[in-house]
Order: sequence, then structure tokens, then C-alpha cells
Amino acid sequence: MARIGVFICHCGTNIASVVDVEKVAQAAKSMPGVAFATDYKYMCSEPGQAMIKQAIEEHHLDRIVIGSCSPRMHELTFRKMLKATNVNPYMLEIANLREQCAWVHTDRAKATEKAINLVRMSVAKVGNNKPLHTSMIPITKKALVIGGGIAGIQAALDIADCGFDVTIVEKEPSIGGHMVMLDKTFPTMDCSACISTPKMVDAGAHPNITLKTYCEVESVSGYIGNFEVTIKEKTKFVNHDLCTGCGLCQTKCPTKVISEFNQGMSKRPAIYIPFAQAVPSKPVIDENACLKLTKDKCGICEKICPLGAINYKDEVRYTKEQFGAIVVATGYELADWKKMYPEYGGGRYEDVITGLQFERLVNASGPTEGHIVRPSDGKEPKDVVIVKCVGSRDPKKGKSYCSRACCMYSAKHAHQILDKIPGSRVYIFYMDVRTPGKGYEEFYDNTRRDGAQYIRGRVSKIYKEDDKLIVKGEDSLLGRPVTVEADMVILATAMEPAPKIEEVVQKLGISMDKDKWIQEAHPKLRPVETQSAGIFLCGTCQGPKDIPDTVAQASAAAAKVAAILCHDEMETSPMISSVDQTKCSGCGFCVPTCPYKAISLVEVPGRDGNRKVTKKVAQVNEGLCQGCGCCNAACRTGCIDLKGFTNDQILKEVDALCL
Amino acid sequence: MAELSEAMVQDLIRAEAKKALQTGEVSCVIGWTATRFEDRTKPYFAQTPEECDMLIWNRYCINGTAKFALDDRYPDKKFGIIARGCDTRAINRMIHDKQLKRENLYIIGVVCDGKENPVCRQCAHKTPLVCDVMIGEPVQDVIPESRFQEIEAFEKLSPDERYAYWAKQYDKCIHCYACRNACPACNCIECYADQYRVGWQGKAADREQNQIYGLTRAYHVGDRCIECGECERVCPMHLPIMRQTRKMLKDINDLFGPYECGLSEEETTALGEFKTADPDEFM
Amino acid sequence: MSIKKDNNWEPRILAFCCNWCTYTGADLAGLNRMKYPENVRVIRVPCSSKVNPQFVLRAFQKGADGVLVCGCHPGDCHYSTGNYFTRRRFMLLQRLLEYNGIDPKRFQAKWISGSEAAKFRDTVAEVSAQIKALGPNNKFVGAHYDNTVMEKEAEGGKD
Amino acid sequence: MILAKKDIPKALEILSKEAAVYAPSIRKIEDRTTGVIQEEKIFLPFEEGTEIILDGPNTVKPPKDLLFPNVEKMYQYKAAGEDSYIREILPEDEKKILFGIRPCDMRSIESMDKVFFTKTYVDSYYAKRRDQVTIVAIGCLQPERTCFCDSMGIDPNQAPQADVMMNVAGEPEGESYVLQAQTEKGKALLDAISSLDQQEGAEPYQGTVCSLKIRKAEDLDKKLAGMFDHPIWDKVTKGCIGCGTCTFLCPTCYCFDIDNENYGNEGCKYRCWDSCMFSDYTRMAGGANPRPTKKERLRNRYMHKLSYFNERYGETLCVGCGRCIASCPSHLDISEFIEKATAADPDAVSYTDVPAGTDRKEA
Repeated sequence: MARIGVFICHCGTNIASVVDVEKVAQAAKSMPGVAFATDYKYMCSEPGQAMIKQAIEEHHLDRIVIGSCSPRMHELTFRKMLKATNVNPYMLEIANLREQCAWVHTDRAKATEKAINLVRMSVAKVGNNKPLHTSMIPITKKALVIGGGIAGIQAALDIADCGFDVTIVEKEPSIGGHMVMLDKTFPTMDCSACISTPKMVDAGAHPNITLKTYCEVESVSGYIGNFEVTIKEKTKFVNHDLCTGCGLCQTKCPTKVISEFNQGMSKRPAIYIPFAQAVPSKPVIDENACLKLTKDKCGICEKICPLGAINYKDEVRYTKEQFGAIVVATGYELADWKKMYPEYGGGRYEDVITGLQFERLVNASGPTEGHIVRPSDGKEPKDVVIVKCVGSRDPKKGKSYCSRACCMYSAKHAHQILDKIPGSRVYIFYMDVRTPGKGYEEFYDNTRRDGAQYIRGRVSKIYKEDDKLIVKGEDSLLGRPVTVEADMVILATAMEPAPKIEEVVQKLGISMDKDKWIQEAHPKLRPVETQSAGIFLCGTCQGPKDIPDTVAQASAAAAKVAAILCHDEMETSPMISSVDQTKCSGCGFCVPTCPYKAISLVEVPGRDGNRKVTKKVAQVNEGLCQGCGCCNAACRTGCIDLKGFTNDQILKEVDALCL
Repeated sequence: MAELSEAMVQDLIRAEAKKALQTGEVSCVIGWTATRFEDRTKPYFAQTPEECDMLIWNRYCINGTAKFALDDRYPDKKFGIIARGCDTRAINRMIHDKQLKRENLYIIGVVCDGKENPVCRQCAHKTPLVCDVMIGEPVQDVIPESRFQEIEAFEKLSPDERYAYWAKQYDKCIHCYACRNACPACNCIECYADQYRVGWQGKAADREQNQIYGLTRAYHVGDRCIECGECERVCPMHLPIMRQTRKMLKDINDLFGPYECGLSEEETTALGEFKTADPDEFM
Repeated sequence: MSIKKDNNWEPRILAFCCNWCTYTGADLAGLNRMKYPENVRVIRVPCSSKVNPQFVLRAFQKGADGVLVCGCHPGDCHYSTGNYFTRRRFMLLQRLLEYNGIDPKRFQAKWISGSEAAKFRDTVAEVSAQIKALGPNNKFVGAHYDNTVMEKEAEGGKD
Repeated sequence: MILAKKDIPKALEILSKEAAVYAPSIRKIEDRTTGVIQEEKIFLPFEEGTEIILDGPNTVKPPKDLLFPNVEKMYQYKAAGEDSYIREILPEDEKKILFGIRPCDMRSIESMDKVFFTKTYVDSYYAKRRDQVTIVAIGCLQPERTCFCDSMGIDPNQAPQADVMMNVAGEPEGESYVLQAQTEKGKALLDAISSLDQQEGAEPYQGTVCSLKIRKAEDLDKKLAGMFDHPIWDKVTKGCIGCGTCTFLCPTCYCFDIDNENYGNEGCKYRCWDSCMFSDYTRMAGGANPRPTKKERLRNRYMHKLSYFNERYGETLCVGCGRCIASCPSHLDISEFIEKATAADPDAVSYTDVPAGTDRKEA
């Protein structure tokens, strides 16, 4: 039989002034299972807690009910206190007599009756509490970073610097992502390569970081501390252990295909490294372009490779690895403006280019060694138009959100053009100019002072007239249409999540918002976490942002990962669901309701009547379950139950309240 | 094929059953057989080709055959079922609820011509939805507009009238669980009502316990009821049980879009999923 | 249904409040010393999706006059998708109860976030007033065991 | 004593002065949405103007729940320190008259008496209700197609154990009844309504015979005792869905379960009907169940009705009222089983289930 101790707190006068605490304590004595009941001025104080401990010994109490302030205030305090006694810390219930009784009622008699009722509810519930014990799950001290852009690199470096092993999985042949394509970065106009390639080299050389380039995540299972990830290594056809990156094969390779890295403005051989400063600087063979692999001809690279590193018979390999935490840094992609805005030429005019294409043009290691020329005829453009918000802030044709970084990089482009081409003129069509960062507004002012023409209005049409691109728009400040004859047009296109992001998200079991950006746990308070414990995110995969914010988030995510990996074990909350597998009929109605995908159907030995059979029953993954209880209400036989809030307890609470 | 008479269908059923049993792949074939009274038939489990001659087909074959497959949840051989449209919906229901495996069933589908059972007037699926072999010409299925007529009429009564009607009905209930045991949607291995330790449901047949049982079952099968009418047919005290279970189907139909159960194995149930744009009245 | 039958009868209302939003809102109402009627008793649940419709039936069976289920606004759920299920379950349950004769005011659900203390107070006051107007609930009520009133059924419920 | 049919309501009014009279009448529930009026013939307390129907089909529910109610409070208790108590709750002192029950139901009450009174233990609750009731049995006139009481050794016209035996005088369409008192209580009852005596009238009609004749072996109970593992059980029990309909409508099923209902620190213990057909009837701790499937359970029910009861009390427990046949969801039929068990060869190895109805058309 339960021996319950009831302790009613005066909370100074907070409770005692409205609720007749002695009467409540007296009434508690006659409740079923109550062996001892008393009241005291400050239960949470040292003497108060000592009194409870003493009463536990004296009256051999095994369950405690405390009528005091809200459990959200002192539940932890009293649980810590019980750790010092032989009563399990979870054999405790708290009746909220202050915030939800004394402070909100005035009539003393009714408040006291309600207080007695609330104590009776807690006594009824504690009668059914079971001792709960936190369980420890081991932590694999390794982190996985998905995506090798600046976000992934920064996160990996920070984690590695904490002494933990990190694996970066990058689907391209080299890490670097979009940042390494840029020429200069705002607002300081540092050369992008100068600040990102050293980090890439650090990442490549860091003893704790292993680079898995040209690889993708195939499947993820397990839970925080114990993720089991299968990584698919795409076919490189080059053995990177033998290859020293001498580059001989690239010079001799006869086939030339469009270089994705240079945004299609130059060609690259079939066996290639995407750009000069690639890390690892070892080539891969593009199987769709290589003559040997497609038509079984050529094979020059194999012949001339001094180290015999070429292997045409390479197959896809899958490796399985254990990780303690995962950081998603899959980055962004520019939206396909050609489909959204046919009125800008829909891609027919070569001189209507995107911001990234311009970055390659102005980049010294780009296809034109930094000379800004028109892709169509190679002449230097004099009049350049930059069109902002192409696809962004346009729910009907493109995206509803603002892509955040375009205002600044468009100003940068204008500054570069005015700087590099003397006598050039730059017109920028804008709706608003957003310069929220440090030094951003001053940078925007300098650009205008350099002579950039900011025209407030949208561009309605771009068409070619003999050698010029006619840009028709309006100037809403002057209130009249405007036409600009331009040699070249740069479109500041909207940012979109990386291609095929749904697959990665689905594999990880995390969720996305309506625009397919990954859903953070809480926009303000937990921006780098996801709903699934142990999976973090950083950079533009969570939403459009510029490099400073990306790097800040990367370090934040690294800190979160380090917070997990620095422990050998992790304590899981005991208030999670568990399944009574003898009663479970394996119907799986609970599985779709779990936000954390913590429930799975497993085969277990069981009994059907008097026969031994293997049954399919539900099983809760203790690491993933956060204890919401949604599955409890979906289970018709009630055999999946949340410890600490079992169906039985809540039924007893309802009965006690309706007496 | 020409219009099949009852006798021809009966012979085809017997032939199919014999063929299935001869292959040794099927442990038994369940259908109907005669009883002492010719206006009543009972389920019959033919286990040898000779016993297949006991199988009959007439307008009194109204017992549901599908749920007997749950008698042995771990069979070593297939279980043959002679299934009309509603039985195949029951099979889909139990497969969706993971209590049956399609590969453990050998389904002989028979296009139904409507039986001596009030629910057959509102039948929406005379053609079997899933079968290994089909007997009879598939008929175009159509959902009768009288599907929720009775519910809408009942909703027009005043709340007290409705409560008084239900109170009288639940006074009659003798708590025999025939409705639960006949219902293909009620396929848990241990029903909540049999768990006295937790105390969801008392065992007495007084009005209080009957109401709790009636409403809880209406809620449990609410989004999975295949409207086969077995609960009303088997109730010894003739309670209008479908009037409870169909109510939730009507609400789901109105709130979340056209909804019918047991049409395929993979359909999601209304309470097993959500849409962020669901109608919301709790703001 | 409470024992006392005189005119200043107090309804007994149960409120299942989700720990992360509504329970916090109720605590906040306490911190701000807001006043509301005494006849609402709060049961804390981790998420509104933990509330099983059978608890609501149990409450009416044991004599509650009104039941309230409160949770976070859809989209704000601490467990991300819990209250979407709550919404579906209790919209259907409310119609089923109404269909069986229980006045919809007796069973309500409301989204109350952690900061909407005033909304919690107003909801409680409004529900309490509505149910006080409706009077004691005699539908679905079990023969409340009281050794003085053993066999006499609640009037109105049983004819 | 001779009583005219038209005087029956008057007689019942006289009788209902001292005791509550229960007689077979129709309970109507009007369904306003479909306009259908559900009618059910059950034993209802007699008040002014309730229409009593003595002939026609038997009542859907047996009179059992007047003597052995579905829910019966046994005792109440309170745990409150000194003033804790445990008090037995005996049925109230209320004299009852059971008017117009058939010989098959009367025989079932005899069986219940054997169970609750004999073998050293007397059930106080049943005993109290049984003493207070006076039973007026009536000779059966139109047995239903599912009735087979005469095949079970019961004379549809006679109920020797009843307090008063009522038979139609002369031919079945006769206008008056012959009442013969068979016990003291019966005499007292007849004295109470002696004012309506018509003195003369024809002899009581004794000619009713059941339409459904079934071949039942004399020593069926002994034969069945040896047939526990007979293959017949696999076939006959297949169609059962394991619900409690047959047991709750059977006049001779007397199993009950005991449960309690708590309100804070007080509560009451009550007993309620239980059914051996339920899957959890014999489930023990740890999930073991000696009767795991429906085959064992239905076998147990048939064996109890036709064999086990004989071993203990010397008579068959099935009175042939046919209620379980009429209401079985799968249309299983105990009379079919009795015929098959009679015809079956006890040590057969295999058994094919031939529907009994095919060779014996309805009489």
C-alpha cells in the first residue's frame, strides 16, 4: 500500500493568505494512501526540505505530494532533494496551489476547497507513479557534416579543434561550395579565395577531419549519439590514394565539356578538378563525358598517368559509419530565373547573366582572367544594368521571401564594374535596398558615390535590338517609364535550397518549411537545432543569408555538437513512452503520429494463444522520444504509454477531480 | 458473360474452392452453408474438395467471411475466402491495420447481387476490390446519396431527444461485444475493454458502462469503418450502431474531403495524418 | 454533476492544459494576479495530443459538467506536430458528443499560447459562465455512488 | 380456478397491490428519424394499461435478470480511520410476481435454484430474491420454429415447480384459462384473485408440441464426456465469433464476475454477468489461457450445457428455449450440434460437417 506524505506550503503569505493551509493539510490526512500530512511556511527552503527528508525516515514514506507553487518552478528542486533520500525522484507530484489557486482566486472558502481538490488529484496520481530511472546512452565521439561549403568547412574546423573526429560529405569533387566561386566579398572587398581557400586547406589537412568528396549520404538510422550513416561514394575512376594531383591527365584529355563551376562560361576536360585551388586537388572522371567510358575509345589519361591511378572499372561503394551528431550544411542554389521571367529573354540573350556568372567573369581565376567582357562577343560592356529581386519577394512568379544577400552583392558588382571599366555606367533597378549588416550602409553609400545609378522600379521587359539590350522599366519615384540601352544585364536571382534537398531531409527524418528550407527547432531560441535531437543545421540550408551569418551559425552548430560529444554518455529523460509488447497488436497507428519518428515496428518473439510466434510490435527508440504522448492517444489498446503521465494516472486524476 | 443465376455462381464457387484446395496451397476455403432454416446460412470452412459441395450461394449469405481470417494470425498455409464487395473492403481494412498479410489469403471474389440485409440497399461496392479470381461481371460502383441520410435526419432532432433516444438504446444493450467481435475494424489482439487493470471500461451492462463502450468504439473505428453493417446485423438487441460509427465518417467527409474506407491497402486514415491547412475552430 | 443542488451551484469543469503553452499561460495569469472563477481544475499533460478522447468521456461519466482541452497554436507545438492531431481528434469528438446530445459548450478546445494569460482567464471565465447557465450535466453521468442516495438516479437522465 | 382472458388485466391490478407484477409485454422505442418503432418482448413491470401478451414468441431476454440481475451491488465500504465500515447490501424487501413464464424458463429457474441453493453454499442475494417471488407459469401455445423443449424432456404444457400453473381451457383459442395452484404461495395468490373465478370451464389444454423435433441420445451426456478430443469440435465450432450473445440470453447461464467501483476512499463491490465465450474469461496472470481459441470455449459451453451439469446436478442444463439459436450472429445452432453428437461415432478419426437442416426439412 502506498505511504504518501503530503506537504502544504504557505509560500510565506502567497498561498496562506487566500487558502486555509491547515484545513488543506487536515483534509489530506483522510485521502487514500496518505500516511503523513503537514504544512510549513517555506517548503522549498533548506529547513523545509530538511523537514521532508526527516518525515520520510520517520514515517517510511515512499511517495511525496507537495502543495506549493507551479511544478514548472520547483519540480527540479524537489527532485534533486529526493535524490538525497531513498525515495525515487519521480515518486513526486506537485499541486499548483499558488499560480493556479491562491493568486487567481479571492473567495477563501472556494479557494480552499479547490486547493483540497488539487491535492486530492495529486495524491491520486502519485499513488500510481512508478520509480523511473534515467538511462544513459553511449555517445560516438564523431560528427558528420553534410555539405562542404563555407558553412560545412567552418563547422567541421570548429568541431575538429575541440578534438573530435569529423567527416565532411560533399557531393562535388571538391569542397568550397559557392563562396569559392565569388571574386570579392562585401563589405570589406576581401578576395573571396584569399579567405576561403586557407580554410579549405586547413580542413583538408586537419588531422581530425576526413574529406569524403564526390560522395552522398545514402541512409541515416539510429538516434542522438548513435547515428549509423551509410555514405555512397560515387565512381571517381581515379584512385586518390595513388594520384598526386600533378594535372598531366587534364592537359591531355581531348574532350571538352561545359564547366559547371564557371557557370557554363568555359569548358573543362572529362577528367578534371573543378577549379585550380580545389581541395582535394585530385581529379575525377565525368562518366557522361569521358570517351573511354561512353564509347570505349581514347584512354589517354590511363596511358600517361605516371602512377597508374586511373581505373575505368571503378564502382559505387557504400561505407557504413557511426556518428554522434550530424550538421546539415547543404547550402543553396540560384533559382532558375529563365522559367520564372521569360520577359527577360528567358536565356536567349547570352549577355543577360546571373550574379554568379558575373562573379566568374570578374574573378581572376575565372574564364576571362578577371576581364569583365560580354559573354556573347567578348567586348567590354560600357552600360551595365543590374536587376534586383529577380524571383525574390514575388509570390506569384517566384519566391515570397527576400534572399537577403542580393542587395549587398549587387552593390558590390556595381562597385567592381565602375572600378574596372573606366567610363562605364551602371544602372540598378531596385524595390528596396536592404543593408542590415555592419559596414553595409557605408558600402552602399560608397557605391552610389562611385556613380551607380539606383532606379527605384521593376524591370518589365528586356529585349535585344541589334547590339544593345533594351531594358524597359519604370522609375516609381519620378513616376514615369524608363528605358536603358545596356551592353550587359546582371540579374540578382533568388536563392533556393540545394537540389534534391527533400531526399536528404527525408533520410534524416527532419522537416522542411513550405519553401523547402530546413525547419529549425525554434526561429529565435534554437536557430541551429532541428526537432530531432542530435541533428543540427547551419548556413543557407535553413534560409537565405550572407557569409557572416553563415559562418556565425556554423560556429554555433559546432558548439552544439561539441556540447554533446564532450560527454561519454548522455542522460535521457525517463519521461518517454514505452510499449507493453504483450498487448501490442502491431497495427502501427502510433508510428505516423510521432514527430520524431521514434517508433518502429520490430519483430519480437511473442505468444499467440499458447503458441510461440514472432510478432511484429511497436518499439520506442529511447534516444529519439521526447515524451509528447501523441502516440498514446492514437493507440486503441493503450499499450504505448508515457512514463510519468500514464493513461492510468490521468484516469485517476480525472476521477479524483470529479469526486 | 451472360447474366449469372445464383445456381451458376454457386457451382463456380464450388469449382474454384475445389481447385484451390486441390493445389494444397490453401488450408481451407470459407463460405456459407445451409442451416436448419432455409432463410439463414452459416459460415462454413471447407477443408477438403468434397466439403466444397457444402458451399452454397443465395440471397441469405449475409454473414461477413473476412474476419475469420484473424482466427489464425500466423497460418502456415493460405486462407481461402469467398468474398463479396464488403468482405474485400474488410480484407483491405485488416491488411491496412497490419493484422493480415495479403500473401496469406487466397481471395475468390464474387460480384454480389445484394442480400437479405438492410445495409445492402446502400451498398457502394458490389464488385470485389481485391481478389485472386473473380466470379461474375464487375458492376460499376456508385456511392448512394442516401449514405448519410439517416444521420442527417437524426441530427435534426433536439439534443435532449437525441440523448433520450440513445439512453433508451444503451439501456437495452446487454454488453455481449458481438458488435466488436464481428467488426473488421475492431481487430486488436487485446481490446481496451478487456483490460480491467487500467480501468478504462467496467464490465457491468448498466447504461453508464454501455454508453462509454458505445461511444469509445464509435471513436475507435470512426475513421476506419467500412460501413459493412455487420455490427447492426449481429446485435441481439437491434441497437442502431451504424448510426454512431457513420457519424464520424460524415464529419470526416465534410471536414477533410471525400472519405471512404477499405478501398485499398495503403490509404491513410483520417486520424493517422493531418494537413497544416485543416479547418480550425479552436482559435 | 455536483452534489449541491441549490441555486449558487458551482459547475465542476476540467481543463487538460498542455505543459509548454497553456499551463505556462495559466501560471503567467497567476503571476499577473489575474482573477477567474474557481470551478476550473487544471490537469497538466505534456502535449495536448496526449489527451485521449476517452479521458473526456471518463470526465463526463464521473460527473464533470464541462471539459476544456487547451494547447499551443498549431505550428507552435513544442513537439512540432502534436496539436495538428489534437485538432482533428477533438473536432470529430465534439461533433460526436453533440450528436449524442451533449451541448457543444460543455466540451470545448482552445489554443492558448504561453504568453496569452489574458486569453486563458477570459476563456475560463467565459466557459464557466456558459456552463453555469446550462446547469448540471445529467447526460452520460454514471450513478454517482453516494451512500445516502444509493439507488435514486439523477433526474432527467433516466426516465 | 377459471379466469377469463379479459379479466387478466383486472387480476394483475389486484395482484400488483401487494407485489410488483412482471409480465411479458412489448417495450417500444419510437425512432423519429426513420419512423420505425422498435418492439421487443421482455418482462416489464405491470402498470395500468400495459398490454400483456401471453402467447406468441417467447421473450427476447429470459426472466433470469429478475432473480439474478445483470448488475448486483454486494457490499459497500469506506476507509476513513475509525468510522470505516463494510456493509452488505441485500436486495430490498420487495415481493414480486412473475406472471406468464413458459415451462422452459421455469425449468431454467429450477436449474438456477440447484446451483445457488444446493451443494453446501446458499447464495444470500439469489435466495432473498427467490423467496420473494411467486411464479405463475403458462402453458406454451405457439412454440417458435427454434423451440425444442420437448426434445429435452420438458412438457410445454406443464411446469411442476411453478407456484401456479395456467393453461388455456378447452381448445387453444379458448376464452379462459384454468389456474391450478401447485404450492402454498400459489394458493395464496389464487385466493387473492378468487373474486374473478368463473367456476366452470373446460379441461386445461395439454396438446402443445414443439415443431422442431431433434434426435437426442438418452445418454448424450455420458457420450459427450468421452468425446472431448473428438474431431467434431474442429468443425462445429468454426463459425463462432466468440461474443457473449448466447450466454447472456441463455436462461440457465449463471456465470458472474466481481468488480468494484471506488469513489475516493469509499466504494462498492458488485457482481455482473460474465461469459465463458469471452477470450479473457479463463486468461490467467502472465497471459496463459487454458482455453485460448474459440474452439475450446464453444466446446466448453456445449459440454457444460449437455454433460458437465449432468455429472454435478444430474440434469441437462439446456432447456431448449432456442434463444441462442435465434440470436446467434453466425446462426450456429445447439440443436444441430445435439443431433450431430448423437449421430457421431465416438471414436471416429475424421469428421465432415453435414448441415443438419438438409435432411430434415422444417416440420
